[in-house]
Amino acid sequence: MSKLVFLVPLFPLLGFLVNGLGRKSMSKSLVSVVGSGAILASFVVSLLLFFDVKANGGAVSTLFNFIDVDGFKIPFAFQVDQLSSLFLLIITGIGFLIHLYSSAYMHEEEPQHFGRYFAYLNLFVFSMLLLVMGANYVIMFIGWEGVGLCSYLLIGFWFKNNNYNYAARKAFVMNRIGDLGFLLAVFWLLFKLGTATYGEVFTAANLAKLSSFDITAITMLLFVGAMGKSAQIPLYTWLPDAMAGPTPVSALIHAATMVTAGIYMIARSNILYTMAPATQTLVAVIGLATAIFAATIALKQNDIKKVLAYSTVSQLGYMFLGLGVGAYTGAVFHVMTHAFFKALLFLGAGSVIHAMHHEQDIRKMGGLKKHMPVTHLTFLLACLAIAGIPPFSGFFSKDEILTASYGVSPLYYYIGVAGALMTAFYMFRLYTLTFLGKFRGTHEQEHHVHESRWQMTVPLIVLAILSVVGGLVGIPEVFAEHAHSLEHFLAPIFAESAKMAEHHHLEASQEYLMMGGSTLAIIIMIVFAVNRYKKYQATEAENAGVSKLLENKWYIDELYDAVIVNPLNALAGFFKNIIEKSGIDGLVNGVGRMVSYGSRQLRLLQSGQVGNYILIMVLAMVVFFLIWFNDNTIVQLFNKLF
Amino acid sequence: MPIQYYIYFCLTLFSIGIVGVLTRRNAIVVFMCVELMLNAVNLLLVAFSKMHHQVGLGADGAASQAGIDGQLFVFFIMVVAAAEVSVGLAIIVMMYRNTHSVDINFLNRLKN
Amino acid sequence: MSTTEILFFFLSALAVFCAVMVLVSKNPVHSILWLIMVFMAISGHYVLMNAQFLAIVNLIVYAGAIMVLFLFVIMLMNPNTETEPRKHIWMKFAGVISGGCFLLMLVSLTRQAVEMGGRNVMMSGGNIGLIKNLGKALFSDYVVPFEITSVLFLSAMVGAVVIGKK
Amino acid sequence: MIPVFLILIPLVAGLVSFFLKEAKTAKAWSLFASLVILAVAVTGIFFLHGANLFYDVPWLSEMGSRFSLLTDGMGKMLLLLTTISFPVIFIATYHNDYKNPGSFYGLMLLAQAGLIGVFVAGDALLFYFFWELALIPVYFLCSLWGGEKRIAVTFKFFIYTFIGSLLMLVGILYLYYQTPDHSFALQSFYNLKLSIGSERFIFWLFFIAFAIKMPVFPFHTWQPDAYEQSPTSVTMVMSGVMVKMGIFAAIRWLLPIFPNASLQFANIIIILSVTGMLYASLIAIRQDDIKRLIAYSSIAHIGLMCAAIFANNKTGMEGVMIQMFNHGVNVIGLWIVADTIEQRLGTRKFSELGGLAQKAPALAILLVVMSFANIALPLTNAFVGEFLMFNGLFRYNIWMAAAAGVSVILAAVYTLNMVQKVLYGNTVERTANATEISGNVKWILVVLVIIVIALGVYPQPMIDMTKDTVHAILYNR
Amino acid sequence: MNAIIVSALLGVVMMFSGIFTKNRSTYTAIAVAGLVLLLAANLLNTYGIYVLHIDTHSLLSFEQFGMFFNSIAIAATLIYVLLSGKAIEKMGVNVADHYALIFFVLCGVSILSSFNGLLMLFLGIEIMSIPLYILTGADKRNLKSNEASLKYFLMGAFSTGIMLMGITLIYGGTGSFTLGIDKSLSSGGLIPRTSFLEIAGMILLFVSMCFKVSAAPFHFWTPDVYDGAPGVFTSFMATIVKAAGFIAFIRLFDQHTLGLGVTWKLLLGFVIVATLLIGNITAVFQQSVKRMLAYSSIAQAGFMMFALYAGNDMAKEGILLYASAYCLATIGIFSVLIKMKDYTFDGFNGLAKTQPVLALATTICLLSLAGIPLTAGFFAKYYMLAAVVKTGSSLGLVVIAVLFAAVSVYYYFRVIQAMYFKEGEAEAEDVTTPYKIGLLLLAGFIILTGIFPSIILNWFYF
Repeated sequence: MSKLVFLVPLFPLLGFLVNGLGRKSMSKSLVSVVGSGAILASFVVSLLLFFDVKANGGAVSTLFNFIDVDGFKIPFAFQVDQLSSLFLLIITGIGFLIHLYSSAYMHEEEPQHFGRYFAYLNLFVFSMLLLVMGANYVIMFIGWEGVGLCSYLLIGFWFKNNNYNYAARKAFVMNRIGDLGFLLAVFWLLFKLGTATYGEVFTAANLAKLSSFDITAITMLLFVGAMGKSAQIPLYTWLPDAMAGPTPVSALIHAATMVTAGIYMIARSNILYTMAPATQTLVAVIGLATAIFAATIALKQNDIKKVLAYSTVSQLGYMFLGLGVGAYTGAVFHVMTHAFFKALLFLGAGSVIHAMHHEQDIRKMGGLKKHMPVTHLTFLLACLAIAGIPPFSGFFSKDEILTASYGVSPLYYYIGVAGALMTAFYMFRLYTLTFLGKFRGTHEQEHHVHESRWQMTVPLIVLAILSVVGGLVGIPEVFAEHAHSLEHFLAPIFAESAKMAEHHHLEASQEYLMMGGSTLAIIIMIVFAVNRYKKYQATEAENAGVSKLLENKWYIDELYDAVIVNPLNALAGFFKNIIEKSGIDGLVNGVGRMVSYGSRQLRLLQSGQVGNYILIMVLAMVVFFLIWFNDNTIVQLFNKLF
Repeated sequence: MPIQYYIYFCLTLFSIGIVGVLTRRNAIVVFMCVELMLNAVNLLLVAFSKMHHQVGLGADGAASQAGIDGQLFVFFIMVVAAAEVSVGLAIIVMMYRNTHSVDINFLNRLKN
Repeated sequence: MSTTEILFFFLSALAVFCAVMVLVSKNPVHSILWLIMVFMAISGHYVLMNAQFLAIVNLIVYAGAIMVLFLFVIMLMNPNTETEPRKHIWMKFAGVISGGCFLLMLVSLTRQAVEMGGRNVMMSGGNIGLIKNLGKALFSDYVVPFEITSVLFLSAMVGAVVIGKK
Repeated sequence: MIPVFLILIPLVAGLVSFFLKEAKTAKAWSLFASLVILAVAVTGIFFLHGANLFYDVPWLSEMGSRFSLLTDGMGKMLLLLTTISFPVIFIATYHNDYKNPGSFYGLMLLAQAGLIGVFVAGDALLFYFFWELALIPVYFLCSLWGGEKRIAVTFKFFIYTFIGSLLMLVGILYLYYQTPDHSFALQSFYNLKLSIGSERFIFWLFFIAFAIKMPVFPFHTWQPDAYEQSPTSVTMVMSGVMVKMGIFAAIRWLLPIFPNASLQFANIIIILSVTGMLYASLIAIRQDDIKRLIAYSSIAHIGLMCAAIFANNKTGMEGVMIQMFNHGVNVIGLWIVADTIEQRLGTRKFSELGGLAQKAPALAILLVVMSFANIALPLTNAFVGEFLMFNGLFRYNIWMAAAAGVSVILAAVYTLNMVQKVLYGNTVERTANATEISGNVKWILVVLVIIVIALGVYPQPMIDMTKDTVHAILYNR
Repeated sequence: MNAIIVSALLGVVMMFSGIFTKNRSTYTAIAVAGLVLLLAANLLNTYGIYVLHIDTHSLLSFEQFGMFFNSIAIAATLIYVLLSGKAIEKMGVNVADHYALIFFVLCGVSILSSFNGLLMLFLGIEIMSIPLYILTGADKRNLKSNEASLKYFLMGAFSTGIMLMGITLIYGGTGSFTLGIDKSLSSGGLIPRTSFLEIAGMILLFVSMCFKVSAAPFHFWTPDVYDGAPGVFTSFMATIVKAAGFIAFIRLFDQHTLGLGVTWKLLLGFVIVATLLIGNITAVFQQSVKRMLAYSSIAQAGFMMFALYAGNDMAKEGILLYASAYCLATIGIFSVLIKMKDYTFDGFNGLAKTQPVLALATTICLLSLAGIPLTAGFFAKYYMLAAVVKTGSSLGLVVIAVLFAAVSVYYYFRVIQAMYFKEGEAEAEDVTTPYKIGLLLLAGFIILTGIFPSIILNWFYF
């Protein structure tokens, strides 16, 4: 079976090449067929692999030696095990749906840009696959930066608009900052162990070689990488700006797959983290903080995609909370469910935007329920899922994380729940403003609003189904023994950590209580939100105070500019204009100027007067005699000097 | 007569010549001072030759020719001096023809 | 104090005095005359040291020919028209000072020359100064340089001609 | 025998080219010659072994210098770089017109001869000869065909380099007299056992020469001006191949001869290099001129190489080896783009450019790939080199590695800034009616891109090629 | 010996040739023939064949070194006459006499290359100098020329006085006029410091030699004289004469540099640094190429002093190589310079357009002077530096020297820049094809020597 592995990334790569090179000649339909077909093909292969893994465990298949120096050896190898196969499914599956969706969504583009779009998208899937399939950190890093590249290209897809380009650059650079951490961690591993292959790093023998400081440092650095990729505090600001890209892209890259790479990476190296409690605490705290912080911002955003973006950041925070408290399964579980419903939300938003002719401000929407029923229904389901209403998928995954975090510290739990409440609030604020109430847009908009084509609705429906039933793979133990099939599936990956981490099981009664309580609170919050915004008018008072602060995202971007960007620019200018020109180059030229000045002075010695010449000669002779008499002292002087 | 006397005396003459070269501006006088230096040298040479001659006499009898080379050298110096004078005066005269002056301070077309 | 010594000191004093006069006298003609006096004194020294040949040659060549040549040149460009204008005083000063330093250096150096201690100049004895011996030596050992000086004179002659020609 | 051919062919071809008056013939001739050289080099490197790659005849026997050429792994790779880059340059600039082209191409070929000589010289005096021989033609090229400030700038560059090489000459002489058998041979230099004192002194004589050539901060100020002023094809030679002379020399003529000194001063030099990286990257952020930007970015890259050399471990050294080649390819690619833009639009300022991606998509794609190669994105060749070099630097000192890593982030900033300003956004009046790039440029860039990707995906051959050298340098002390 | 006799006779011949013919190019022809003859005679001498046997009473000693230098000097003169014969003919009315004087100078040179003892040194220097005073003033109508010759003469006479005083003191100290084979030195040990007179004498002698080879701070006559003298004769003075001065210098002091120990090195080092400094730095700002070359000749002298400083066999070889390289290059440049209308740097602007051959040859000569590899000049400098490094000490001095060499590049390349990179209409008069060919041959030889210096050196080893 493992000889099929290389096919998985191969198909998207081929799709990329075909679409990229033939983008001028091929028709749109052909392009979309190729693009989506490639992903579909690798989805099929992934399915085969998945069942293969389910049946008889993971396997590593090496293609060739990527780098082989005598410091270390890095094979270009793929590792397909429970974790990666699960991600394969998510990536290719959702990827396919989004490709399908895009073929309709992007239909207005000129052929060659259409082709370019699909090429990028395929390339992204390819890199993402490298990321999750790589059998060592270097291959993962290749995919890691590859997805960064694609996100850069796709955010800046409409490159005529310079703001989009800036957003793209911001995303790439911020990712780069994280990547540096990742890279240093890899160097550290290579330095200490001489290998970066999971199979070798995670052996007890090698782990024993690492001092606890090493492990803490490595995990910290890896986590820095994760911050960049998965948009955690302080490196999260690029994600909201990344919404400049086409909506399907946001759905695929900035919701479902790429941003979860950080979670994947930490889950992949879970053992290291379990061995580094300090880092775990950090991860948990950062995650939680991000979750709350992003949620607060999301409360007051008016751009439909921005809301979703911040909610993504917040949900990612939950996942890191899960990782931090050692609920690796929960984190991965949440990745999966979140992929379903967040992709669904974005696609829904996309279909709305598409219908509204690229109007993204929810204050100008409303009452779309009757115009586009499918979108509305699926969107509602997704909202329920993310809000965490049982038995939708979000409930199970989020609950699992929160429960685990309660085990570590109740404080985590309460803050987490608070975040969940906010989630429920802003999601239903969004839902209400968009679909309920009466239409607040212009007339021709209202006239044109229509349900989208099948290529767009089918993915919506599929995803809706998934986000409704997706949670059932992870039913908590309290409901039924061994019901948590995901946990059993992933058990081999986290076995080691599970051994190390101590398990604190809650009383079933208390767990029921927590579930019930949180659910109740959420429902109340939903009702409140719906009522609050049902009667919303475009003419509402300007925000003030805290809400203004929230609307402006706590002014974090401005803060970064003031603290980091501008000083750096100033420094660069100082170097360029002062140090370089006057300082170093000035010094170099100064030598030359000194020479010519000396020349101008020395030639005055040549006065043209024979008398002076002879005078100098005589004096020189006198000096010679002096030298001759005092030779010893002079020699000693020289010896002192040199 | 101790040799030091001659040494100091000739060195004095020599230095006077140098001082003359340095202080006078008339090319001819400067040249004369050079001649003065040469004469000081001649005298010193003769003195030395006589000095060495005495040593020679002490060493190998009355037939000794020691120190004679010194006097011959003086002879050659005179010869050379004569030649130099002829050329030098010719040059000075030529100079005088073109610029009606022999003042060396006016020799400053070439400088720097 | 023997006569030689008296003569020595007298001639030396005379020579130095005249040499100084050469420097200080404004008129070039006077300088020449003073210079002739110096040469006379030096010839006297030669006689003292029994270097007869050189004494005579010195008189004939220097005091006679060369100085006359100078004299002619001076006459040729009658110096009365241009009385030598002042040279910068500091230039004179510097000249004297540096010349003095030079003298000082050489003297102090020869004072350290201990091997000169007690060496005497043979006065009025020895025969190397006589024309006979000098002639022998000149045409036996020193014939090559003697011939070579002819080249010197040739070049000097040619030079004088080249320069002198209108 | 092969090295002799490699030196002789360009030499003769160059001399012939001086007599070619017609532009067409000169171009064709030099292109043909360079292709022949490439062919010879490839044959020599890949198909011939042993004695064919060495050559040794008495030359200045009374001075103990021999005309001895040798080719080790590093030499092979740099030969490959040199011989590839020249045809590439000739093709890419095929449509540029120079006044009296015969001399231009002649000097180019002479420069190539000198460069090749430097890379194969196995005798210190010979090495010095070629070192200068490579410099002189470049001096004339820049001063004759350069920009308006060319004379002063090039002269600065020349004097700067000349001082360095003279100091090196003194060092060479000193070593020569230290050798028991009074010979300039590389091997007898390697066998030297110097007193630490003299090592300390002579080390700097050599290092300054190489540092100026590389150039390492703070000896770099000649470089941006020179790159900006000289004709782009010459700039390609300078930054693509010539700067490698410094690195190459530091590896072959510095480390093995002064092992103790190079260990002792490693910290100073690495600090210098890393400072230079950050410094150059920051300045590059503020540049508005494509050429100057590339110049500064290449200073940053060279700084990393220099640091990795002195990190004194095989990983870093391996990285330097392959990065020498990769940097050559990438920077030449960037220069080609810069040149086409300048030729077509008559400006190099970002502020006057924009929106080229709409007008010249091919150019856009190629430039983007080259830029990402420049910032060492994985699966491009530069990644492998920098990965190894950072690794080596990390082994030397983690903080240095981290600091150097910051410059990678900055690299992303300025490179993407360039890409965005040049390609994206809306067209401005200069670029309003720009057209797609001409075929020769396009295809040569495609070739380069293929090299970039190929070496990025499968760098192992390069690593194997230079393994032996690394071992020899680091362990035969 | 042959050289001395033949050159003297040839001088006489040239004198009288002035009577029989008035055709100027005939003089050149005769001179060339004479030089060939002279060269042949000298080569015969080197192989031990004499025209007539004369017992010099060990006043002259004909060592291979000196003979070989003679050949170089004569050959250089030959090249010089061939290249700038035309210019010599143009100079003044009495061309024959000028040639005669040149031959007399050669006679002096060959005495200096074989003197043994201070008497012959003195005579040689005078024989060499007196004709030069005349040649300097050869351009009688030109005030600069007059001034130059008067200055040269006065200072020359003064330095003669200094030298004689030195000789006298040495004689007083040692009782002999032979310096080279001094009893106190034959042991190779230090000079007994008791003989202060000799030391004083040697310092004065050293000073006067420094004057002759124009080493700072006794160089002051050089720029003025070289600038004022007619270009043709400047090139003769700056090359052959100066080289001869160095040969004399080295033959005079070579054993002594070992004997006199550290103080000697101190003095020499002082002089060398001063010379390099003044020569190079002052040349930078000059506007006239001729004057620049004068200063550059001072700078080159600074390099040649290294031969004295090192004082080993390598230095002797080196000085020969240096002399030939320096003479060739300078003669070439001057032969171009005296054809130019305008001696300033701007006068060379755009020469590469109007006279590519001249420009090329000049460039090669300049590169050789600057000591760029692949030219003879490189090995010249190389040998000097190597000789010093060989002594194992004073590496710092060498570093200083190379730094100044870099400075020298600055002013040499100004000419190249003017010729190639600047726009202008440089004019050169009567550039004939044979002249061009000769120039190219010269340049070619310089390059050849730069690649295989053994061409010259192997002669030395016969």
